[in-house]
Amino acid sequence: MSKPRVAIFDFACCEGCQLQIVNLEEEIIDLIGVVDVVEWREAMSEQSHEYDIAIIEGSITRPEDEHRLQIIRSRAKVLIALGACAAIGGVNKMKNNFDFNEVKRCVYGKDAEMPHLATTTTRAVHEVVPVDFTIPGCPINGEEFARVVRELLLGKTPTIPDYPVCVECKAKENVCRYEYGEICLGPIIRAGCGAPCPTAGWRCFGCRGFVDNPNVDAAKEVMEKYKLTVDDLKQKMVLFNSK
Amino acid sequence: MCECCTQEKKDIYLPELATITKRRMLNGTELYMHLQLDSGLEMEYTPGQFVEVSLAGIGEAPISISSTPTQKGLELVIRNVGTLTRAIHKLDVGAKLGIRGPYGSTYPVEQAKGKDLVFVCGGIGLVPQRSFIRYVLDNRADYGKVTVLLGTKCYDMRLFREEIAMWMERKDMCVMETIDEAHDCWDGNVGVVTTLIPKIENELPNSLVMVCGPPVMYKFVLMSLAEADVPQGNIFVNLERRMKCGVGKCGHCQINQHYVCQDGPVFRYSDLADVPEAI
Amino acid sequence: MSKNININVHHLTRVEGHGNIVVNITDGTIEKCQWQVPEAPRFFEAMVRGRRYDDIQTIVSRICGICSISHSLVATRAVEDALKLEVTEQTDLVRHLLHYSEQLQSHVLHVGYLVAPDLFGEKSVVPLVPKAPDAVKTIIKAHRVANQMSALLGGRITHPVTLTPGGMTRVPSTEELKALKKELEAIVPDLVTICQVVLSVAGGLPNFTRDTEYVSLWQTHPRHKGTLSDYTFYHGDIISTDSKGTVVPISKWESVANEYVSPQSTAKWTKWHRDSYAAGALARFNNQAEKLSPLGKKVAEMFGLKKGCCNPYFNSVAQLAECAHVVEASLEIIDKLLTKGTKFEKVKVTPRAGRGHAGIEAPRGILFHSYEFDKNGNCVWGNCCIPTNQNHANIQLDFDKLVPKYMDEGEDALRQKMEMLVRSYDPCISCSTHYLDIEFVR
Amino acid sequence: MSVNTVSKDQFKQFVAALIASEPSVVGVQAKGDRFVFDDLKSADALRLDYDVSILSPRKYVMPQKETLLKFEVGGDCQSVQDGKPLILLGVHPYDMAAINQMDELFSQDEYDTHYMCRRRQITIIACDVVSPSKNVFASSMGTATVQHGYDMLLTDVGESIIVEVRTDKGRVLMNHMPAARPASEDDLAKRSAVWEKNQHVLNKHVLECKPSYLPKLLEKNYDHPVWEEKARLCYSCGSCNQVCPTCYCFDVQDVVNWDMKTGSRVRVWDGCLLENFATVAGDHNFRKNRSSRFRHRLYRKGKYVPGKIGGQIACVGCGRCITACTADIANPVNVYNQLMERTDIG
Ligand SMILES: Cc1cc2nc3c(=O)[nH]c(=O)nc-3n(C[C@H](O)[C@H](O)[C@H](O)COP(=O)(O)OP(=O)(O)OC[C@H]3O[C@@H](n4cnc5c(N)ncnc54)[C@H](O)[C@@H]3O)c2cc1C
Ligand code: SF4
Ligand code: SF4
Ligand code: SF4
Repeated sequence: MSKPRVAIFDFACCEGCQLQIVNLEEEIIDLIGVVDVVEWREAMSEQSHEYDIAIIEGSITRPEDEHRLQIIRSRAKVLIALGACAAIGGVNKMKNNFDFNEVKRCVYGKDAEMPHLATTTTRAVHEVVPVDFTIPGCPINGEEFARVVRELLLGKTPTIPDYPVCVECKAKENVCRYEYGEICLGPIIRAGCGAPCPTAGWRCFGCRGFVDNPNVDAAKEVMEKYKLTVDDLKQKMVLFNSK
Repeated sequence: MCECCTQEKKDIYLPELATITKRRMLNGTELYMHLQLDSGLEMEYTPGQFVEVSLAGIGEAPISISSTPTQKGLELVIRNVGTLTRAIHKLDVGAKLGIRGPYGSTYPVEQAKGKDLVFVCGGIGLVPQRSFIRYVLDNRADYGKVTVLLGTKCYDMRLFREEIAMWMERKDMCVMETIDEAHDCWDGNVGVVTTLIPKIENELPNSLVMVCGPPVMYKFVLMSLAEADVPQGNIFVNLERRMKCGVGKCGHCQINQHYVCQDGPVFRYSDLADVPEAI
Repeated sequence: MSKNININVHHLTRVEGHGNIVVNITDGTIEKCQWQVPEAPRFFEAMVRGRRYDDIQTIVSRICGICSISHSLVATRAVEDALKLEVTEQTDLVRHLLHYSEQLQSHVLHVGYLVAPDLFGEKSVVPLVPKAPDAVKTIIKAHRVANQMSALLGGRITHPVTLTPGGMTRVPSTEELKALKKELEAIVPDLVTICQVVLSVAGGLPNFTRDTEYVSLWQTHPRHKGTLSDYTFYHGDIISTDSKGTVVPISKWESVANEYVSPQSTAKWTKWHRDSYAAGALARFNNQAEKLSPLGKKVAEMFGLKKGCCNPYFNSVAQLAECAHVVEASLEIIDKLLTKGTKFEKVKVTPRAGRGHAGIEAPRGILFHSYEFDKNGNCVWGNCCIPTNQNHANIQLDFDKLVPKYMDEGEDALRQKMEMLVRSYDPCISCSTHYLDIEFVR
Repeated sequence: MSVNTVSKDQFKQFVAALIASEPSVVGVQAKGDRFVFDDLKSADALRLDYDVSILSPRKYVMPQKETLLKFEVGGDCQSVQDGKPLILLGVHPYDMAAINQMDELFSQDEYDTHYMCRRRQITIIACDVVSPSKNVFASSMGTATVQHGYDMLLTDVGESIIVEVRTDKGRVLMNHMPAARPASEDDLAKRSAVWEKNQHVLNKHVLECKPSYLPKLLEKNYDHPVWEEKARLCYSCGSCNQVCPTCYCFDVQDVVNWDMKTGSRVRVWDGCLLENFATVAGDHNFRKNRSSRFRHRLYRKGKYVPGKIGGQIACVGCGRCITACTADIANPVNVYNQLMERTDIG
């Protein structure tokens, strides 16, 4: 079996997801033992136009990025959206809640009209080209990434959990944030991360996106039970799950 | 390591190896294969039972036995629907699979002796039924009339065509076939399998009726059978559920109080009629 | 000698984010020599508006995955400044540890994975695996320990989740701190090994200097005077090699990082006393070398790095010295925490209107955040100034001197030196929130 | 069986001796303001006065992730029994009752060597409840005290601890308790008083019927509106499954190592409340509605599992699901009582 050729590309993002690949530490040696990494700008100088698997990090925010993504898609047999930005648009999508001209003025003042600052609606990768697999999270969970890669190489269809974060949070024996009167998005957000945030005493802020069928109505009613407001809930949902 | 258990009891999750001795695609998605256990032994099973088939590293799934215990080896038919089944489809003759079993309940092979039998098969539902049909044909004198109703979604999906053609030739059984969607090469019945039921209306009340097919089929077939006054105790259904162990532990296949892997997959319909989640 | 050189490095590799190098030399005349940044703008300062004070660090952490801990810490502190929140000594110390873990992971990553291949004449760390397996494994091990430290203190490696305005949502137990101490003590010899490996190929660092202004934090917090944390990454005000001892308070950072538009280049630049300044490990070293830990000093000596060094390539050496330093400084803090034991401290925050500022040393240099909140604690304004932006102008000025000096060595050698120069600044361009026009030369 | 008395100090020495000499000791200890079972590092950390642990000791008899087999990809498999000798210290009676049920379930019909090997290597030191938790209702379920399953049972009677030794495994451990003296009449009377009391006080929610009536009650109420009413708020988060000492449904997964040649087949906890628990090929979900999944759990506790284990109700009244359910709908007593309201007891 010849090793599959893998290329990693980044768009608008913080590159934290690529970092999680580096953070596989010793396992990265195993990884390069089973795949041929032919392009990975952040870690190596080689570049290539021939690859079987393209891994896309980041969301699409400019017309030129859309074009570049389409070229990558046309070359890749399998395209993986890596991380929240690629999977659901990530924090970048919060921009879509504002008027773009106003956004630009806010950040760039009088220089806002410079042509390169052109920005369009932030989109997730699947909103631009077809995506074969999605590894969510901000950042991704390295273990999950490693598992998905191995499953792909074996010809399995990698699965990402479709149950809420609470499953993993409970498994870690955390006391639920709601018991402290705090909001947590865990009940409606897709698991797979291992619930690091509630485990560290912080709320789940939804970086992996909603489960397929979130019970948002329940979430609203439950807020009232805990004397929290639906507005509080929406505030938190907007961080990673803006439209 | 705990010796108390491992010495006297075998590991219920440990498959034994079997070799693929024949394989052939029955249509675009269904693969037939013949397996021989590497131990050289023959598996002792009864029509209706299933085995857990696994490909180490990919996964495990329950698969009905399609052969009869009157023949050598095991015959399985596997539909390409997901990870494991896709991987199995790629295997060639000589490749190994893991097998555990047989598990589950059986068709009423003894009870049915001397009785008239009707088999209602929808699509891949023919696969487990074939085990019993062939068993009956191999012990033809023990059973009464045999009627097989076959329904398939479309012409190209039909299974075991040569074998069915041979059945059709036989004088000692009646086979009727229909396909859901008309096709140029097909001059037989068109319509869902329930459309065949009125044609044998007279025989039905005195027959044992075996039903197997996709989840949606049961409701309609059972309604037609009720209209034809078939007692619920004479109907046997073969159900599919998600399964992770095959031995009554994992909880996935449970329908109300029944475990499909232990109490099923073959149920007498009268035992299920009051079980809301069954059909 | 070639008279025509045409370098067009589109999306420089082995740096965080996208940067281009463009050089046009025709008949020996430099027509163009530019450092450009075409990173997609992400508008963080706009996105924080309307968000509650306790969501700010979660959002701005995403400015950069590589320095997410610094961004989270500085944002949390700027929010605390605005809301007038004091934190306990335990919080202060635990946050220091968290911050040190980032310095260590980032520096090891930069020197080990991104710079070392240049020195070994390779295009990435991958070929080094068979070539120098022990060295690579040692680097990986140090990186892993640093990351485990981040995960313990920050809840996860990247984008920490234990920071909240006013305190920490989780503090490590004494058991966990003891285990961490053991790990850190164990990697000290590994760090020395890494230094020796780099030293063996350090001849590959170009001998290039340019008189430069270096800007960094200067410790002004009484708690850390006389400790190893006096070499500051976390607290303090602003100093530069040109400021002759004058310390500018953090709240006035905008008067230091005078952002301006340069007519001859593309990125938005910063300047203080001169046309450009540098931030980063070398800047910190040049301002406070005498405060380094014993092992940190030893590492600097190994490489002949001395205060006043103006060779930008030596930023990587300063990073190595800082690796040794932060391990020793972390051990000092762990001991301090262990003497009292740690306990969870509940925080209570009452929102109020106000504006706050904070500065911190990210691994790649000084970083500023400011926010303003309304009386309900919702953000109405934010401003961030990222170290890489502060270095863009300096990279350009280095180029201006470097290209004439090395253009006779030919295109490949020149390109290599320019790429290495940019890499030595350890830029994480994905950080960049402000930049201007881009132009591609084909 | 022998019953002994030790002072609290002597008991502490006993725990210290266990930690020093036994391969692995797990005990209840504080985690923030709650309690968990975890590796016990010092006798001081043990908290036998705990109310309830966040997860039940099920995580030791049936771990969240457990290797069943090792294999070569596409090839042969070997059994793995990865259980190790372990002392489980501080198991409450209701949790003991749950473990007794699991023992029965995993040994009946098809004998599960993986569960049973692990279980046989575990020595259980149970302890009677000192501080009832805020949601416990073991009194209602008849599990406030327990008569069997443990190797040793501790009862705190104030100034001293009564130690009942039940099995050979327990007897061996008595070597670490040289100071124990046979319990006096007076000690036994005090212990009976604790039992007497616990039969009544572990009852923060009161089931309004005998537990043995539940199967019948459920049989009559499959289409009761309560299922829909409650399940409307269900997140399908399975928290109720995760924390329950009697839930044991599992998933089986193949995990392949980086060499891509070897791997292991593992079983991991699953939960019937999770949306795709009953989904089969073709995306057909046999329990698609939240209400059908919600109902399934309460039927399983009150009817289906009892059918397998001689009528014992598979809810031991620990109250964990009540605390764990964010939507506050999982309380079995609430549901069963609501069914009672509209059903005449025949
Ligand atoms: C008693 C019994 C007999 C069966 N006999 C046959 C047969 O003879 N031929 C045949 O082709 N199929 C048969 N099946 C169905 C077969 O088991 C599933 O199609 C198979 O598990 C799919 O495995 P996969 O890994 O290829 O699919 P996956 O990639 O695992 O999944 C594809 C889909 O199947 C669902 N699924 C996962 N595991 C199971 C499971 N254990 N059972 C059912 N669905 C599942 C998933 O939710 C998903 O929707 C039988 C099932 C049962 C219960
Ligand atoms: S803390 Fe959040 S993730 Fe954890 S159980 Fe509660 S709601 Fe779910
Ligand atoms: S159903 Fe709830 S109360 Fe009953 S045993 Fe399970 S977790 Fe405890
Ligand atoms: S814990 Fe509550 S919300 Fe979650 S699945 Fe159980 S019943 Fe539903």
